[in-house]
Amino acid sequence: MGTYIPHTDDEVASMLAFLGLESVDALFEVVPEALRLQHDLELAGGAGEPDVLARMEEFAGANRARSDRLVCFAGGGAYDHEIPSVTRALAGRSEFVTSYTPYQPEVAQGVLQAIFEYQTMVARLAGLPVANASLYDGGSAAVEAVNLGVAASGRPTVWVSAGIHPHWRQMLTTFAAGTGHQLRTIPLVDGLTAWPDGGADDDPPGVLLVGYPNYLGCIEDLGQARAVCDRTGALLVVGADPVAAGLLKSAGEWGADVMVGEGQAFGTTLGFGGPYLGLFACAQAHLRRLPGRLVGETVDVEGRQAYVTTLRAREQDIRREKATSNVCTNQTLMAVTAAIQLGWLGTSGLVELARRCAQGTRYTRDALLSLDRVEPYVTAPVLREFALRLPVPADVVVERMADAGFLAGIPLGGEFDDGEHGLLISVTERRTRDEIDAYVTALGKAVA
Amino acid sequence: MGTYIPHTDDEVASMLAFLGLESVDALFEVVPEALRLQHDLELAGGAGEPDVLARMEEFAGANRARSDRLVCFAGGGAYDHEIPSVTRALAGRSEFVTSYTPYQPEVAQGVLQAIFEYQTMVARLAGLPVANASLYDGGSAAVEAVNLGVAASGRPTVWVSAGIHPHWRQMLTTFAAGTGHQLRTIPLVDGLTAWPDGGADDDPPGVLLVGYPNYLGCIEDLGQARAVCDRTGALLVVGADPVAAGLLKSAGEWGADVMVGEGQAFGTTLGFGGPYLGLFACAQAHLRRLPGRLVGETVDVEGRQAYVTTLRAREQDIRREKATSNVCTNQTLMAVTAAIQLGWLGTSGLVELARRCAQGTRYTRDALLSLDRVEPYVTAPVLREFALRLPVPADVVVERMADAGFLAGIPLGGEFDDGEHGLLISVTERRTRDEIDAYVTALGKAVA
Amino acid sequence: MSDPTASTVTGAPGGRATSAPLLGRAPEPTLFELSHPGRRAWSFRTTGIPEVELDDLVPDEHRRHQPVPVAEVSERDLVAHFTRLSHRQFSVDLGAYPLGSCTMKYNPKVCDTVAGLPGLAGVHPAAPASLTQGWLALLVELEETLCEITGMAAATLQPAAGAAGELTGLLLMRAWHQAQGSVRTKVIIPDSAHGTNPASVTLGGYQVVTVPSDERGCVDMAALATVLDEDVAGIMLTNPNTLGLFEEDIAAIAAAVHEVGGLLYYDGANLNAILGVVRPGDMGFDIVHMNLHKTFATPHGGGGPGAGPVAVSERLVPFLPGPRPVRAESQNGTPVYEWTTPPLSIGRVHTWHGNALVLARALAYILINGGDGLKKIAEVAVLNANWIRQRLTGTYDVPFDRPCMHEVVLSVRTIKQAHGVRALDVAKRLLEEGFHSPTVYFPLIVDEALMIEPTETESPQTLEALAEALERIADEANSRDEGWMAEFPHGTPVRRVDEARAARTLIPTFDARD
Amino acid sequence: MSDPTASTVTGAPGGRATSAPLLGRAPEPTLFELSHPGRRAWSFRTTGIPEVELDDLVPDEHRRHQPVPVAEVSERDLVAHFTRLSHRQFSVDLGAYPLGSCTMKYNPKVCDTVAGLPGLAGVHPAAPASLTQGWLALLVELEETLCEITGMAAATLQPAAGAAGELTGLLLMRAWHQAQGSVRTKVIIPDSAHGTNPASVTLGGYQVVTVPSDERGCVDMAALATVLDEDVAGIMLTNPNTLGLFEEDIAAIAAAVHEVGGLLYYDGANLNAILGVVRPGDMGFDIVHMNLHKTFATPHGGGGPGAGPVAVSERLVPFLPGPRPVRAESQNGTPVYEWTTPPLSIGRVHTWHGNALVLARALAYILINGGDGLKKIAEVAVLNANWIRQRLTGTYDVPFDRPCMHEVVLSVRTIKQAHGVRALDVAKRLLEEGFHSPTVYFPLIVDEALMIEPTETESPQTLEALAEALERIADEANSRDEGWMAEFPHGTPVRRVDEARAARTLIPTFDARD
Ligand SMILES: Cc1ncc(COP(=O)(O)O)c(C=O)c1O
Ligand SMILES: Cc1ncc(COP(=O)(O)O)c(C=O)c1O
Repeated sequence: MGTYIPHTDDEVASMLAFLGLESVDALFEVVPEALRLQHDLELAGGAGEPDVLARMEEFAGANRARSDRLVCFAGGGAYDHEIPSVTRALAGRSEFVTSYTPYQPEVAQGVLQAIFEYQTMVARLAGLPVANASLYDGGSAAVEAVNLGVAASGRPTVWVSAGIHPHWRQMLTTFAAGTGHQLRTIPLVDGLTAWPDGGADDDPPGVLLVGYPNYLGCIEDLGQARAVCDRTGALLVVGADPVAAGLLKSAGEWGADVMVGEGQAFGTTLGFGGPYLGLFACAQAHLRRLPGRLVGETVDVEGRQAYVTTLRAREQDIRREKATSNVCTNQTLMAVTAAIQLGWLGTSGLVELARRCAQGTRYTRDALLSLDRVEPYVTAPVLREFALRLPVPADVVVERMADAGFLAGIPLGGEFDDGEHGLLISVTERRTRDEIDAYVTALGKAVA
Repeated sequence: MGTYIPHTDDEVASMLAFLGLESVDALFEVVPEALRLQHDLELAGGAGEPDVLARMEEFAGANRARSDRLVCFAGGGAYDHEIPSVTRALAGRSEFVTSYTPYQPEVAQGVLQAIFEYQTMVARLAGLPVANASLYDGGSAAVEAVNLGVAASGRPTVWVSAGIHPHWRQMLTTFAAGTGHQLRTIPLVDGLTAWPDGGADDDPPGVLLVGYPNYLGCIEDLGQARAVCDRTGALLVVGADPVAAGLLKSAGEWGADVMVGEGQAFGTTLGFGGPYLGLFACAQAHLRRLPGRLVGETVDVEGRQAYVTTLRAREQDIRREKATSNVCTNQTLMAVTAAIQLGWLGTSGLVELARRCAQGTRYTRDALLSLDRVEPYVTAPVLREFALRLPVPADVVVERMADAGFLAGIPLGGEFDDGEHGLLISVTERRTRDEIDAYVTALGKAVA
Repeated sequence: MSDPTASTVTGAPGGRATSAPLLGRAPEPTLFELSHPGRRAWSFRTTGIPEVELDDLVPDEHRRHQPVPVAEVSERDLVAHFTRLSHRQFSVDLGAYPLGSCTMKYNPKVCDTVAGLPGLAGVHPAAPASLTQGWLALLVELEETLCEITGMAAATLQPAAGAAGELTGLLLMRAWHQAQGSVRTKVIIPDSAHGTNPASVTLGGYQVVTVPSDERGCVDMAALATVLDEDVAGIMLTNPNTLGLFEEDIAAIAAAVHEVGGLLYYDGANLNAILGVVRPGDMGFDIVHMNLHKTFATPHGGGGPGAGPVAVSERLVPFLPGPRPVRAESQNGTPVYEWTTPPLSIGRVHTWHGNALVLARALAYILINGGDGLKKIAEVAVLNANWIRQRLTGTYDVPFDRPCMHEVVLSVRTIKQAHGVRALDVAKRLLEEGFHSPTVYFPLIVDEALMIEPTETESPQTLEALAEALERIADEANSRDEGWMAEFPHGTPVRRVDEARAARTLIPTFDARD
Repeated sequence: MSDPTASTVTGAPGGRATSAPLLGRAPEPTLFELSHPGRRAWSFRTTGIPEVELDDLVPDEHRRHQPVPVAEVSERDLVAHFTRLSHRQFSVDLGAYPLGSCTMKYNPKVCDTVAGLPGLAGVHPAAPASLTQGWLALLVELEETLCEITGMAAATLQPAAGAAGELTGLLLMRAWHQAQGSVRTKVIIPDSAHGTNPASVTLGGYQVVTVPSDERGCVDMAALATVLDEDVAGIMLTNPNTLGLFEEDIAAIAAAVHEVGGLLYYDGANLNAILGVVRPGDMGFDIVHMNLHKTFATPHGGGGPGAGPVAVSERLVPFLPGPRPVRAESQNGTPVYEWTTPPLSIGRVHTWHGNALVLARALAYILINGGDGLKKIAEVAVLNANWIRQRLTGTYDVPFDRPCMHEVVLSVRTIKQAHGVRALDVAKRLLEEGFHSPTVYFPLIVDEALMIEPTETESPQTLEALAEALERIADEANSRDEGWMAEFPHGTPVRRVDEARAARTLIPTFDARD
């Protein structure tokens, strides 16, 4: 019943006549008969908008972990931050939503300028001079950064902090099957990466990858990582939380060569994990290896300011098998959204956002640690996320807490020592004292 | 905390300096000291968007009769019709939402053309050549129509069918206090207006006002009303349900001079009664008396098609106390919404909409009448709305039905004979058989 | 090449953006031209209801045999059409809109969210109070808030716009006098008043008596004295008035009108100027309408909807329209809300309860700003207008050269006398600069008026740019020849529109095209 | 006149629409230029949390002492800025966008509603399966649907776009060969392939072997035979290929590749052409990626997000990325969904579960169209492209003159040789006609290529207008002098852009401006 095809039967007939064809089937005569599907697709017939919406509402209704039902204390790279009406309204404008990659700059200045502004904001956050127009998500940005680092250093060994998001580490492993990179996981000691000296290593690293803060919420000592890089000639890739960046020194200030990060926090809904936004910024030296699209400023024939995608020769459609990356479609709409959201936050709001997260985190952590048999998972300083060690398996606690109205956090799981009892908890600026107090009480019961 | 003022304190100070003023208070020196408010407004301090939204959600949460909680069988001029995503998206475009009356046509062709299209659609629905750019709501359109009719006929007596929406009749009474119109209510007999012959009346009417269908859902005999008008020289004003118009002859076809109606059904939410849309169309003869704005087509200096508000000399800003109406701000956004929604419905959809309402109505009415002690309120034919006589007071039934998950309808109330036991029920195209069956079962219990 | 398709390819191409100013300025076809028989966009819910023959559903004598020819388009073309139309439309969201008297301030996006809440937008207006406590509570809170802001005792939220509020107010005036047993015939209005005021007076059953403005732009007190008598039902004023000037003698006016038994009506169009600074009630007004779409930033919607609540002093409360929502004696401490109709109510002035979703937007806006924020609004609105006034003094005529409130009326008179350039030309020229035009030729008592209301949401930078543009235009008017200015605007979707032709060869619908 | 304001009135005027093409074509300032110290738009929830000193919260050595300089603007200016930017942007919603290979069809608005449902949009990706049964069910249903459409056994929904799907597919290929104990080094790609294919092959750790196209635009079978050996891991094809032509020898190709132990990879960019007509699985493909943003109308978002699920044949299922959602043995009859990781999984290719909200949109789109509707999509997409092809034959070169599928590649070669007008000129000239340009200079094997993909949502009227515009342009190319065409476009927000300068004097951020 639903359809978006305008053609009436008469029109189809007339167009076929123009082509000298008898039937619609004749359009497919180039398809060998033997290959053609002899039956209809085994799918239901079309349905109207209201029926399909009702169907989708059913799926939606079956999700207990909706942020309008369970108060969210889960983070781990996906955060329940404020998204104001203004961000939703502007990012939803159909000119941004229904256009494609700005191949014709004359009619794409809107998206191009928004990306230019986004690049500027990401570069400033990173403390680095260049940022690209987005990558798929935090993990894919990390993969691209490692690729860049290996190419730039000429060394395939990558030291990956165990404090990097476990999913990012899994992705690195997956893609290393193709690139042949050697990944070495550097363990955490009490929450912070214990980098080997590296000086006398017979397999010196080409890249160091470290989180800031890391997955456990701990604020890593980037100075130490930088020192290892200096000694070994490796590139320093920092996976930074862009919200924490409101209070922390920038990756660039610590001497990072590349900053990557997950940009979901800036105006994108939790959305069960996607579409999100891969942030990528780097030092000038690595510009020609930058993965993905880059927008630059220029002028038109009349000398008016204009924007255009640039350094295109790096990209797959021109350099093909020698391209720095295979990315084509990226996450532009999320980049535009981030530019809008960062514009809404502004200079003071970004600080305030980070500060509020940190305040809530501190308050929650202190309260939880006053509970019986609840202990810190590690003791390194945290900012806006932290892990606890619980007397009951964390996944059991999450189930119990759901009944009390909370998404309690993320069990650390097998990737971490005694991770079954570890729970990663995140407190955003949206959590009120009442919510936190109730959460603490409920958690006290859940672990009892 | 919330504010939309961009000025910083420095900027305010500098602007004051430019004006040679010491303080902001000095701006108000023209306001006599004695009159000035000596204290702050006794209102809470400003709050941020999230807090205010939470507050508004509280109000919203306290409404049990939300269409997402109670299945709606109430109508009476306000209907739970389908509003597709496309209507919401287009009508929500900020160019339509945040502009004002198109005083500068060069930069207002968007709204002007949308109104032109709306006028065309309303005129076609009415079967009359002219429609205005909207009035406040159905009731205010009826008031304006009566004003026009009295002015055109030169006779202040208005025969109002008792089948006209009770609220419209109340409004007519209210405004007659100013205009001095003489209102005479013409009773219904078994659902249809029993027009006096009118021929020998010593106070012949200047206007007849009748519903099509009327408030009880009955399809009035407009031929008879027209005959009275022909005999008496009165104008025929028809209050038409624009959805029913998908299946019924147009007001114009019946010889109406003016058609008015409530346009909420075309894309506007129930919204607790507003903003709605007053439809107004009339015969060519009454053009110069048309209330409100009118858009006409013309050309610009280069001969390009253009639209502009026209026949402005009728309006209050030019004719002042002699204007045909005092309307200035109207309901343009709802008119634009109606144009979009009617575009979505299209020629076939409008018929289909009316047909589906009629099918659901028939099915529901038949099922309800099979219940014990439930009787028709009147027997005249109905199309998409009908009234029942219940053994229990209707307001009690409405309360009981709410507990069962239904907004059961509208009690007829004191304006109608034995109206306490009368319930007006409306079935739109959105009601499914399952919903109706459950409703009938619940009503059976509620009246038992 | 044969072309058997030619016959069916009728109708305008829907997927072509020539009509978008982005890409050219060909007119956008109407939806009727985009229409093609057999296309559709609609879909409805599957209901499972057994079907009855149409003949059985509709009595034959009533049945329409040809469908109403609406238009037949695909969803794709529907979207493209209205999106393109939106690109032919200026709006506050695109740029400054200093349209005097209309208060075209920024409309916060959060209020769109509020108006879309299912618990507000999805409520049927005939549902009983027991099922709509949230809405009643919201309305009562808004009413109380508006009363505090205006200094009045109670309010009706029913009127759908300012003009509807005026007429409601006049009927209140009439009912009150009637209740006093007094029959009065006249209502006084200053010559600077908005057209809705006299139009409403007529509909209220009164005669308009116009009182002139004095050389300071305020009500001429001497002239007022001559028209005040026992036939006067009241006076309608807006303060600041439509010249943007505060009626300093308001206390004396109030005393004089009350003296003869008349009432004072306050046209709230200009309330933005005095929020938290001075209240109509404290000035002596008996009846006050507000334009929520102006003062409280509910969007103007291309010409509406608005909302025009009317607040009254204690003695007029029994006459308010009904039913109205009130907070009732609470049983268990939590308040209960119900509908009541005041004993002497003038009756209903809206089909339901007023433009409810507009009212909800306004409440959200007020809550965000708070009492302190409302005052700041007035301050900055007045500051902005005075800055513009001072800056453009010397460039344009300032008919009443004294501090203004939230708007300033300039005049193009001197320029016109010297060079023939009119207010209209300035307005059209300004469009080309990227600003909406000010209101022109209003108030009627100022020759070649330009009525500029910047509102508080425009920044100093924007004011600077607006002032520069108006200075540039004045320069051009003084240096270029007359015809040059008359050519503007050039870059808009259409250029100057032939208004005379529109009225002469009236084409009010697509079907009236020949 | 003194001007003490001059010092503070810095920054660009935000409330001025000169940047909107509606009203002029001055560039829109950046948000950084609109910024003014001290302005803000943000507000947060009141939490009531007791505050701790910042010094106590952030270790000193980590603490940033200067805030990140983002921008400081009012909400009003933020809205105006991005609304104006949107007016400088072409989009499907404004007009036809026949960008070949990209399938810029109409994106139904209902899918925006779906993506905004709180029960989908508000779900944290790390919540356990027990709390996200709705999402898992949705994903499983989409997977099954995509498998039916492609004729495959199972799919991963993780890849975020087509290129991500390609790389995933190549890693699947690698893992499979490895599991067979075979080490292979090469992947074959036709010379007409999209650039992502070779780029993905490299990242997959393979060498690219290019196979030429024959004179009919299809894989040269003889050439293929010469490169097929035991080093070949597989071949990547899109069918119809990037010339819009169906590879008729696909069965023979499949047999030959399988014969040497290779796998066939299907680049689904052109799936729209064959929906319900022929399935990659039935053609012999082992691995298939889809571009949901193309075939299933999820909006392209100015360059993304997309979604690139990869479906595989039975033998590759154990290698799929994990975790993946599966329907489990139901306990009480109602299905239960859970996450599992296939035994030989290549691992994770997305941080979470793929672009979930894009996946939800695609499912809604598929459900609306239904099985029958999907086939109709292919039919009309192919019909539209062939109509354009036939209509423009003679006007432009048609390098491969035979029936096309959903898109047609024309060439400006003859015109260029005669008059110097290039494909780029045609593209820029077409912008002025209100259409987006076709894809140009791709595929690389066609000189001066214009790759036109009308899609099924454009009406015959729109095709007619597009054809007329392209005819007019060819006429002009043949009759006007070369320079005339090079001047286009005129009416766009900016005119031809200096791309060389952008690369030469790289300004990738506002801070790089000098
Ligand atoms: C001074 C004045 N009074 C009254 C009105 C009428 O208000 P509304 O347009 O809301 O009916 C206006 C509106 O422009 C006005 O400016
Ligand atoms: C033929 C072909 N293959 C692959 C791709 C890559 O897909 P994506 O842009 O989704 O990564 C494209 C996209 O334009 C394409 O046209």
